[in-house]
Amino acid sequence: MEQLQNKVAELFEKGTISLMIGFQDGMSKGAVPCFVESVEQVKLLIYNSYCKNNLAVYLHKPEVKQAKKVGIFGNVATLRSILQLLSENQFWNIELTVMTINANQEFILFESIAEVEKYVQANFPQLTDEEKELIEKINTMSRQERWEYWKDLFSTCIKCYACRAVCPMCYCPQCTVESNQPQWIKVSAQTSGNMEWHTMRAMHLAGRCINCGECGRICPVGIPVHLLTAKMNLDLSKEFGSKTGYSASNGYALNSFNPNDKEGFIR
Amino acid sequence: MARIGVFICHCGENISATVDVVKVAEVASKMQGVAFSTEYKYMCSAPGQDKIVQAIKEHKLTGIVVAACSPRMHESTFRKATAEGGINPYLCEMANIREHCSWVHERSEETTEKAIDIVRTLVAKVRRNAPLFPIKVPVTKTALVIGGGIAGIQAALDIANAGHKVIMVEKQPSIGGHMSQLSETFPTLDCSQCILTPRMVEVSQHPNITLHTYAEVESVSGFIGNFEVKIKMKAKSVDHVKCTGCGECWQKCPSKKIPDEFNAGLSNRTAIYTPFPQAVPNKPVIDRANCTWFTKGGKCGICQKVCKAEAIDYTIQDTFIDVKVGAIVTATGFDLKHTDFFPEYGYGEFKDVIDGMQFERLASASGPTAGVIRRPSDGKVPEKIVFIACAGSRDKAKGIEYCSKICCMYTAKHAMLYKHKNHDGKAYVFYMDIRAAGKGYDEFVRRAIEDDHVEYIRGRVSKVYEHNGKLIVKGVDTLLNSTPVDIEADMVVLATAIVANKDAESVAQKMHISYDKHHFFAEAHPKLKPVETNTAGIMLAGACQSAKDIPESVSQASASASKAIALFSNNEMSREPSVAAVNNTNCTGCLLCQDVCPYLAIEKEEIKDRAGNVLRYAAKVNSGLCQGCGTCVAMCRNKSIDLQGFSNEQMLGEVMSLLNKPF
Amino acid sequence: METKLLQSSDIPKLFDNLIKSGKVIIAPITKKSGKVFFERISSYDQVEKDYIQTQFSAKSVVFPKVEELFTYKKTDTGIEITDTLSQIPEVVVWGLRPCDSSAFDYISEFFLKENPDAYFARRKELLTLITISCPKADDACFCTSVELNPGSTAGSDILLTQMGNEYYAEIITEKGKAVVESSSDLFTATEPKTKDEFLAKITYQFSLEEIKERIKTAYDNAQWKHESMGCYGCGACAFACPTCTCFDIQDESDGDEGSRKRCWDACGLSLFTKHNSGHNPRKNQTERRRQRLMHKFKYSVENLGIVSCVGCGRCIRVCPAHLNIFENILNVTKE
Amino acid sequence: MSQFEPKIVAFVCNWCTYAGADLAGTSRAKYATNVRIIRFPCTGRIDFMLLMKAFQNGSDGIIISGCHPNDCHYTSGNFHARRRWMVFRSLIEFMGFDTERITFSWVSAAEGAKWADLVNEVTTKVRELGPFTEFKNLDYNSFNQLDNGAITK
Repeated sequence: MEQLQNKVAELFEKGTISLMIGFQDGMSKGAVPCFVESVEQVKLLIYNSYCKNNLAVYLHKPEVKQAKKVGIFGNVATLRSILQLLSENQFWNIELTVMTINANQEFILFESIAEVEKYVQANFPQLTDEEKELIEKINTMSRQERWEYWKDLFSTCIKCYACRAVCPMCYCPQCTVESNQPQWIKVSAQTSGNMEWHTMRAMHLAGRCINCGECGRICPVGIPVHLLTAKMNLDLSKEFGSKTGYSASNGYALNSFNPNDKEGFIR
Repeated sequence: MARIGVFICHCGENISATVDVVKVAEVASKMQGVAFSTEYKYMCSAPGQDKIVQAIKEHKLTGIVVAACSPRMHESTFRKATAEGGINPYLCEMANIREHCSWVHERSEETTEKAIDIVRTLVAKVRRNAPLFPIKVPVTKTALVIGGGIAGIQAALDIANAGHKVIMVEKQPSIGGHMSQLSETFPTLDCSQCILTPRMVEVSQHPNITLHTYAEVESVSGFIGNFEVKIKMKAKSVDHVKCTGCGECWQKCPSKKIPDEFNAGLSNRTAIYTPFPQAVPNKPVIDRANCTWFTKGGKCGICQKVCKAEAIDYTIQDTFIDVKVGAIVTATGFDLKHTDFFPEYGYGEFKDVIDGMQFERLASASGPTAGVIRRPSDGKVPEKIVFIACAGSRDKAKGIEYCSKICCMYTAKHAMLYKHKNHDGKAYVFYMDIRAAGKGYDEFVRRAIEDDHVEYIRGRVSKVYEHNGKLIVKGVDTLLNSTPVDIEADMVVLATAIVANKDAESVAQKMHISYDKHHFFAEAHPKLKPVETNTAGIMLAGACQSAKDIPESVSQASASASKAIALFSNNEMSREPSVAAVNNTNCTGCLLCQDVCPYLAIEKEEIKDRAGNVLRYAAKVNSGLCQGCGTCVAMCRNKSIDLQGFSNEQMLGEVMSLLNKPF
Repeated sequence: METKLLQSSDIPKLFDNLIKSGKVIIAPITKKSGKVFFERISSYDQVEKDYIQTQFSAKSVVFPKVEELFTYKKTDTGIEITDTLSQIPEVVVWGLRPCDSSAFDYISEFFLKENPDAYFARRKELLTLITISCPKADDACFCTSVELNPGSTAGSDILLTQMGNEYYAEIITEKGKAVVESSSDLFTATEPKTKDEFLAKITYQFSLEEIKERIKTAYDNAQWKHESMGCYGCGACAFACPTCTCFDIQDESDGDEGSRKRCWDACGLSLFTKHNSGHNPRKNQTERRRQRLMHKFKYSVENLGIVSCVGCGRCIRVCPAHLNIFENILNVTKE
Repeated sequence: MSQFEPKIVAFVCNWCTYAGADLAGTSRAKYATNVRIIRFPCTGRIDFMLLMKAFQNGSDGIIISGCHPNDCHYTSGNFHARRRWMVFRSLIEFMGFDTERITFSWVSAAEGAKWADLVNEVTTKVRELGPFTEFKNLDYNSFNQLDNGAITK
């Protein structure tokens, strides 16, 4: 922790960064995202097992973009988000300084994006056991059971769009649910529209989602929405070898094709 | 508020026999946005079209739905009528109630209901149609011709003679292509060089043609009317401005053992060389891979010493030039299958098993044997020659299913030429079928068989092997109950398959045109657009598209030229407005759409504030390149791209209108 | 105020009686996600008994997430409008917490004070609240800071407090009395009791008077930015909140037919204040979060005389960024 | 009771399947009346959202059809579409959607007969599956009430 604070202080002093995104102590849940704007605030920065939020989502904030030179601290999921977003031509107007703490609790300050890539590739995560188990559980249900399962969950969705708000990959200035010419998805929160929303979101994230699981973790009504994109990613990596957030020049499985892609389902 | 006119066509009885057209018109009149609806016997007739024109004026219509046949049939007819009525033609759509309804169903309520639904979807679409205007794109009136064979030459001359500039790029040191290697041509047996070389000279002297030999296209960008092409000028090592073409250099060159490509490897050439005596330009280049100066680090230098014009310059480097052209004719030609592709025929092992092109050189007066047909092994005149047609072609096992098209004819020609030069010699042809469909072609083959007594044997050759200095050809005659036929031959000529150039794939990728699995370039439509490619403004000529003989190559070249000339006949061209457009206020600038565009029509646009600072990036569709497939539209997450004529609003409107009512 | 006793084993009978009398019962149930929500139930078996707080408040019974105000349809003769007001049934909410019931006082003020809202009024009129006081609390609960407690009777028609196998019932209103009378055999009379030992203990505490005073000058406090930067702008807090009343009117139509709907909205969402021109007077999340907090502790006091926070802690529990309203409000009111 | 007649919406590309359906017409092939065609320039243009809207708004079955691989008028639209379909199909399957109701196919401009067969087969299959009510009933809870949080009688 001290190393983190000292390094960040040094970066501020050298002028390498003018804003640092990290974590600070929170009253009830251990760690709250924290925005450090000067050397004086550096002592707020902490690191502990509660630091799970994917901070990459904050890189889209106008206040952050204005800072231009931004330091960000995060786990592998955050690093993957950064790489994926770089491959999507975001961040052209900010200079990123990326930091992490590895599995051995060692602090790492990356000198370049290439180093981030190397680190991510060496520590490329799989889905968690819990996620795999849930997906398996859903896969082994009968079709009707699956339908009822999701129906029950989606009926509670209030379309707060928190899943979208925490997602680093959801950065459209205007989401399709907000477009009303034409109105693709009804504004009111009813099950069918909720299901449409989640189907759409999963499709838009298929092959782009970096499996941080934030959307599922934070859903105020407890829908495991992250399973949808995780399942999509499993399919895409199986069929097309797609790996999201693997490099800053990553290919997107759904804007490319192979003439020999399997098509058993087409008659 | 929309004021749509709906016009239901009876199509004689083609529609009205199974669809209750009166009911359709009546129901349509109550549809949302419909101000007028009627039915008529023949909407496409002059009085039918006039009904549209009148109704637009009378009812102040803002959109038209014609429920009749397929839009593929009459869309343009009714759009013209709509324009005549005084509103934008793209406000008219057709509801297909004939091909998709009346012709495929019996007369029933369901059929009428379906016709009503079809009309309803199109009314819903037209309610959301916007006026569209053809896209105007300026045209650079210069054509690029890639390849200086007979196809490229013909295309270049046609375009140049029409008064437009042409840039020709040829990768060899001389233009002329494969045709310059041929001896005589079927079916007239006129000398190939005699008819070709005047054309070559014409190209080099034409005021409208700029010729770049020993050059290759490096990259192509831009779009129809506005291509930007980078051309790589390979280092010739000879300053062609100074060079007089005297020939002193190649006569003195000590590296004399390089297989001569022009003679299909049957003779040798020097390292500094002109490919053949009638070459255009008739000035040498240095083949650096085989020149002692380059391979041994500055030793030799004889050519430089003997050159009185001081044209030899070893320091010349590859250079690049950028040109702007409006149209491109691709005439990159073909290749022959060679080497050990035919181990069963001993090719590559026995010197006297040769391919058709080698035979051409042996038969040519300008060839290594001055036109006397001699065996490459010992120089003897062969007494028996076996010609094997379909060597590789039409052979699935060899991976070439197609017919190489010209082999039947040139094999007959070869046999005939041999017989004309050696009256006592025997010529045998093993064939599968004789394909001689062409003016004077069948007569030509018959002449070979009947007048020149070439022996045609229908069957395949299983093996060729050497025995006592003879080539034993083992085949069967399938017309005689598959009787085995063994021939002791002095020479075997394989009519090997015509294949795409080995760099065809990379050329296609540079040009962004598609190609088939054999790497022949793909035409835009096999029947109706045989010379265009899917990339507007790029045309095909000659054997780069498929195996072709000379007259076919020449006609395709002229066809390509006419496409270019037609394009150049206007200062700007007009394109269908059904293209994609970006709403750049919502675009995220992720540019993932760039990769799905088959036409590279999506560019990165800077969005700036008034002071000129870049605020963000967005995608931008180049409407000159876009062909309107809409693949980018469906993949854009926040619907920042839309396709005019098939917009999100229109398509969703169609779906919704269809389902929210009784089906 | 009458006080009675109700045996735990008699509750199913009470439910049966209520349902038989045509009332709709809304009670906490556990969904497949493992979270507890208020939903319509058909028997007491479905009801969740062990919960600190439902995920969302009970406000949706009077202020549904989507209220269809009317539907219209074009017919051959004209336009047909269906009024949905007559569709509102009598509702009993079971098992909400004292903080939630007290929130009804605030939202009633909001909807009924000036230009009373017909839909809300009708729903409120037909509503009975049977509250259960809190036996447990967690570290998000701070009702005592807003002058409530785990046994407050504010807003409830009946307040039940579990004491072993029986429930101590405080019958607060006439509506409450009506419930008891309709099942009079299940309720036995008892003397008023003290509930304290059966109530949860609340850890966190601030002085509301101090906060109310200090927040008057907090608008320009530089600390707002630091407290709000982490806000994702999702609006989950407002949807979970028992006193947030923002809504948006949506017309959903397909040409000839459609409906007008009142849907929940939230001041934390960037679209909430965005103008059609693209201009947004609350440009950053900092301003939007400040609006929410200032409204709870300052603007609602100015407008309606009530602090519109009941300390239920839902916004703290649902916040994806772990922002804590209790902590935020303290930080921005510091000197 | 009369036989259930399903509503089937066909999303087809202009160049192959639309033309194939035209050919079915010119060759007077007879097929079920249940299908309604919506014309797109290319299968690459077919947004999965439209498929979703079709189901949501009461379509009992969907046909999506375009050019065979390598035949795309725009060279690659169908290849992109194929990947998207694969993902979409897998997603809705995971969500418990009845994928029997959605048929993907390649029908070329020459395959008028295949088009007629396809429509007949899909109509028969969907007729057997019965009306697609799952999606329509989504908004109703077990009390058959509109599930919008508003309590009604």
